[in-house]
Amino acid sequence: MATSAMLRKFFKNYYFRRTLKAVASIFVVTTLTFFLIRLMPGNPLDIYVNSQMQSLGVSREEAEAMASSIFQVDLKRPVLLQYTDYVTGLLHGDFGLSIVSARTPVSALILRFLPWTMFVVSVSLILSFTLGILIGTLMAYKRNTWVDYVFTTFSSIMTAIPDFMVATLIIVYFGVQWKVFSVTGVRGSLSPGMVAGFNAKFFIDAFYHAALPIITLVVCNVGNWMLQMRGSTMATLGEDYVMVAKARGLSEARITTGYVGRNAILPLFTTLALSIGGMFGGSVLIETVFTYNGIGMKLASSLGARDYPVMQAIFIIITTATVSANLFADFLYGWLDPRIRTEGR
Amino acid sequence: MADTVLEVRDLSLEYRSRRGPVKALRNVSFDLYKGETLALIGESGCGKSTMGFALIRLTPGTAKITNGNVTFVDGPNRINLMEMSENEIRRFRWTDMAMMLQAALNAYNPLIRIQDHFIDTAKAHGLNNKSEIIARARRLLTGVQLDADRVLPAYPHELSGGMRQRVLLALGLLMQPKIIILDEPTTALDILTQRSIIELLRKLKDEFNFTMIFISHDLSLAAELADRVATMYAGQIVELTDVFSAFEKPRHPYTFGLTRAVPTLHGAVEKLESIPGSPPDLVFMPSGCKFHPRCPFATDKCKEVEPKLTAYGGHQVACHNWQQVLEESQKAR
Amino acid sequence: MALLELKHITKQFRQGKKVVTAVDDVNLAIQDKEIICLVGESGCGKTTTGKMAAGLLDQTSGQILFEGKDISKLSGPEFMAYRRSVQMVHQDPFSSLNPVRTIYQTISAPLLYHKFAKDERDARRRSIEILEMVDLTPAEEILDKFPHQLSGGQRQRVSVARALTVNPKFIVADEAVSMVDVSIRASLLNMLRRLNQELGVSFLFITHDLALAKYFAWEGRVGVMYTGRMVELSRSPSLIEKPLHPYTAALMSAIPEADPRLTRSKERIVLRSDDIPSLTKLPPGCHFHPRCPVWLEGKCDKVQPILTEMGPGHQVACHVAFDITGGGSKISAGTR
Amino acid sequence: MSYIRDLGSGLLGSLRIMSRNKVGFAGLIITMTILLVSLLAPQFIDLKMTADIEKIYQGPSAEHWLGTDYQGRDIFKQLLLGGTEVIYVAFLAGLLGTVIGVGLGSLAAVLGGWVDTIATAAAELVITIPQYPLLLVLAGFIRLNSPAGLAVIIAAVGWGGLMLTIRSQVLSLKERDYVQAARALGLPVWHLLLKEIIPNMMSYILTSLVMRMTNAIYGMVGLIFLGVVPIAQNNWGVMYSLANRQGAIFGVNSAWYILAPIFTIALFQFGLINMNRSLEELFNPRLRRGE
Repeated sequence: MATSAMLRKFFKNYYFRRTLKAVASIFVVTTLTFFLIRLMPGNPLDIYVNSQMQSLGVSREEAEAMASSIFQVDLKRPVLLQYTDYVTGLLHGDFGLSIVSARTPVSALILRFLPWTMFVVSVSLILSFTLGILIGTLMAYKRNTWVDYVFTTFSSIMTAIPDFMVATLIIVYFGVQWKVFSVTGVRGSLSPGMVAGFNAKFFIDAFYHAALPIITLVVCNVGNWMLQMRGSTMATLGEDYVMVAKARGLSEARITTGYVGRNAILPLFTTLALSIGGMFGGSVLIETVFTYNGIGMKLASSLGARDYPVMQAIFIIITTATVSANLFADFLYGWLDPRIRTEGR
Repeated sequence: MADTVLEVRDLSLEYRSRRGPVKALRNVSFDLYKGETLALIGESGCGKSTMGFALIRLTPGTAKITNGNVTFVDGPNRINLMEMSENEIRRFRWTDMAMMLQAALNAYNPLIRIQDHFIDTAKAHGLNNKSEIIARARRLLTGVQLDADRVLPAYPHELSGGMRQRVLLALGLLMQPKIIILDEPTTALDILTQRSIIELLRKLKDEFNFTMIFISHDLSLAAELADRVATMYAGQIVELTDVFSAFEKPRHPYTFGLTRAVPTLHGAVEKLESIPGSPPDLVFMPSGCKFHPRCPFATDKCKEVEPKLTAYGGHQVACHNWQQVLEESQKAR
Repeated sequence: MALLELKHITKQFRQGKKVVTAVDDVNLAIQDKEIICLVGESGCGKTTTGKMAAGLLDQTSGQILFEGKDISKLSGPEFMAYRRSVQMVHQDPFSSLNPVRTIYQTISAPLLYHKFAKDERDARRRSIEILEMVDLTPAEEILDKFPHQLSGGQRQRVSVARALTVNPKFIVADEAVSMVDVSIRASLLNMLRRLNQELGVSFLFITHDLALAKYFAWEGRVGVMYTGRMVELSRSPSLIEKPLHPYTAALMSAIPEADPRLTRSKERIVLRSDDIPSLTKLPPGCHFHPRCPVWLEGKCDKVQPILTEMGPGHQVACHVAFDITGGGSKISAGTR
Repeated sequence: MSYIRDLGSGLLGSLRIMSRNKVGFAGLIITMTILLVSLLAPQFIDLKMTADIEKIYQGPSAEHWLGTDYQGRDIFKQLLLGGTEVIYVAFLAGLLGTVIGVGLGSLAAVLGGWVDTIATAAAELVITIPQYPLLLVLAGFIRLNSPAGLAVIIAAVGWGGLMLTIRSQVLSLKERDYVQAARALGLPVWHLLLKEIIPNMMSYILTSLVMRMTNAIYGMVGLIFLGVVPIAQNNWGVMYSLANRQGAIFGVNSAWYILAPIFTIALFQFGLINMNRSLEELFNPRLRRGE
């Protein structure tokens, strides 16, 4: 009896339901990609089979056999079973084989490229969020002064230029025209001959190569955070409890951090999660511009080469990362806001 | 006459606006007596809430105090609030004079517990012993008829409106201020809750001996609680007198008009009268007496010369034709 | 036959997983040209009742009869006629008018749609007439303004004017003057009373202020609601002078009055508890018994009292009032 | 005649209102200029620009204002001609996305029930999937061959957020007193939606339209850059992409070839974003000053 009550409580729990929703959306996305690849007219599988038949002059049977091994589907099995095979494969981290780098498992490719992008995206996110909050607060406190105007102008210009074009501009001006850095030197994610290891030399080199994508992402995203924080802080400053806190004689520092700051940041967490997806998206183009060896550039190149298994896997991975980040941000939000935390108490 | 605890002289305040300065307070002068309850009444936009803020030099948004002095009299000490440094005034607030805002419902930081509000306040005024603060908070919460064990660890959203109002009173008494300013203390509350807050205010006042200013648009609250009533109109006090004279022998046509606009429950059914027109635009005000466009007693003089608040005995009024108003008000009774 | 009759009206809302009964078995018949005031504190169900009467909210159970016919069984055109006959004026002057539409657009839309005006020119002429009916002058100028350019009192007048466009027989006024400045409240009330006298419009006037109810509905009736139930319903003078329900008496004794001598000499009824019961956790029997100073143990906490006629046109739902024949000597607070 | 005069004075009045916000009006002028030039340019400028090997990568001169590209063709002329398609895709994608978002959002809020449940679940799914990667993968799976197709795909991946916001706004607006009053007056549902509810969301819808247009430009240029969209015609995105591929970044004179489309796109987006402020003035009477 007690166990069933506890179970019921657990299933009604906000966090549990939220997690369930996240898992469900990952599931739907993977399912959709499967059917997109397998069943749509003119789908990648058929295209691959046809191209093999034409270029290699093999029979349909043989071409389909090749496709089977690459796409990890047994074309002779009914579609539904193919689907369950596919899902089982995914659960075991089996994404099939790359078409271009023949016989290389896609999972190996992902393991090789993903960490670099994760590194860039997470550092940029933390940097731009923190900077944006600090500057946004400053703007709200100094509203309608030159500080405010300078940063507002900056962010409205930055929103007008797509991030990968900012990347191009950085290369053109800082790399080529003013020669601040060596354009060829920063390419890739590590210098040639650098061995990964837990030492300062490695970390410095990694940072050196990641610096440009990070700078670009930060410069392009910080404006958005600034404006959001500015708006949110201004709204909070108008709240009664801030006025009451002043009347209570609290120090300016305590009010700014504990009363205004904390309340103003909260709504930003809801957009924080969504921006992670945007950053992954941006990294595809930015990594290509900088030829930084991350998963974004891998996605771009597999797109160009129509390497479907790789595209599909990277997409699923990026989606999973984004959904998890979303989930994390939601939990963080719930943990920070007692109005949600104590719900149902 | 009783001792003065607060002297307000020529207090003026302006809000910046695109259309020009909004003159929310214009040369307001009055004395607050020790232990009394003064009610500030008037319609929205007459400057009564602004006055509450200005008295503790807390200017919201684009407001700026342009003129005047507020002097706090503490025994032999006279302290001019306008000459205090930021840090001094910060410490003055809540220890000597506590101003409680209209929206008790929204007076708390939603992210921290009620006990943290007590601790924050006490720490800001130099009390650092946490257990002592909590013990004091407990006593005060019990004093406002709340269960301290339940309230202290609660988050603001977990309390009802009436409870929040009570907690605010307890919080207000934390530093035992000499003066308490209450802005619309019962406005959003239900009648029975309002009643218990009124009774509570009476009880606390007996117990703690503070002086009270309360701001309300509700005349009946003034009739119930106040010793003296100050009527405000267009950023000025236009009448200031004891509560019985204010209701029974009003000398300003605006006060007179207000008393005739409100029905009573017990008593005869009389036809209510409105005051025609609406309050003036505080950016472009009429000439002369600011009330003259709405005043049935207005003469040519009223259009030209603004009357000053003048004392006739203990009754202060700013009206050229106060005798006629008084006569008319006696006739209407 | 009553103009509008609410029969055993109940409204339940879902609040998360709980079901909340906002209005519990309310009966009310509004006669032609009648003024009824509904009084009560927040959460007592008076606004919900008003919305159901205005046809803006469906009842969970019970019947609403308009001129004797069940409105759920009306044909299309009949329903439209009912819809037009019953209008509502809301409380908040700042949200009762569409901020992006001019007063003319607001007033003319129903005139043109229901063919009360044949063209724009006619609609304009008619709009001016209606605005003048609610004492909004100069009407010509007001027509082309946006709501934000008007004062709170003016906006409430426009709301009334908008209701008048379709020649209603009945207006639900939900706290229609409570957010308007005191000094102009009286003229609004007087205007509404004039509409009642001159156009014969019935009013269901919802307010938390008993003094206002007394003033507005002296010739009509007052109903007092508590936690979704009607606890007392009577002709106004009888209810104001001799309240029979302890809750009504408590309300009347609690209200501060705009007369210092009167308000300070009032006898106060002290309730046993200040806690307003939550609608999700209502006490058994009479909902008021945990606070009631004169409750009868074993009866009030067990049996739910039914609204019963105690005097001419005076109904009350209270065991104690029923026991003390002749009513409220024990419970009504003295006026002086 | 009088109708034309009314229309004229209405336009003038609108212009006057819009010119109150200076930055916004500047944005409006920038956008309109780029729009006009892009529309008219094909009428006056020869589409066939032959390569001239003698003039590869020249800097700006009187003859070639912004220099020449890797085939010696005039860059400025390419800019003038290259706007139509970008603007077309941006506008179509923006409009489609907005129509889907507003339409589905209002429908879900008004109808409720299973329509609401399904539409909301779909929108929530769409916003959790990272937009740009989805766009890339879709563009990779589905062979695109027309700008309109591109616009449709761009619109299809990015309506979720708008739908959810519109839904919650409509849900809240329809409980507003004035909508309730209009309902009581027996005004029909289309009146409630089109006259009472949607006008109150106009400034939000406009902002979202502009956002959607800039996103579409981003998406389109990015896809061209990655070589996923086989669009042969000359446009700003193709210029940027070609310039990258030809290594125009690395020269001092050749940089003009890559900078020109970047700054044009930036200018257009800057114009769009700021124009929005002026349009808001037009749709929100409370913002109008001096009243």
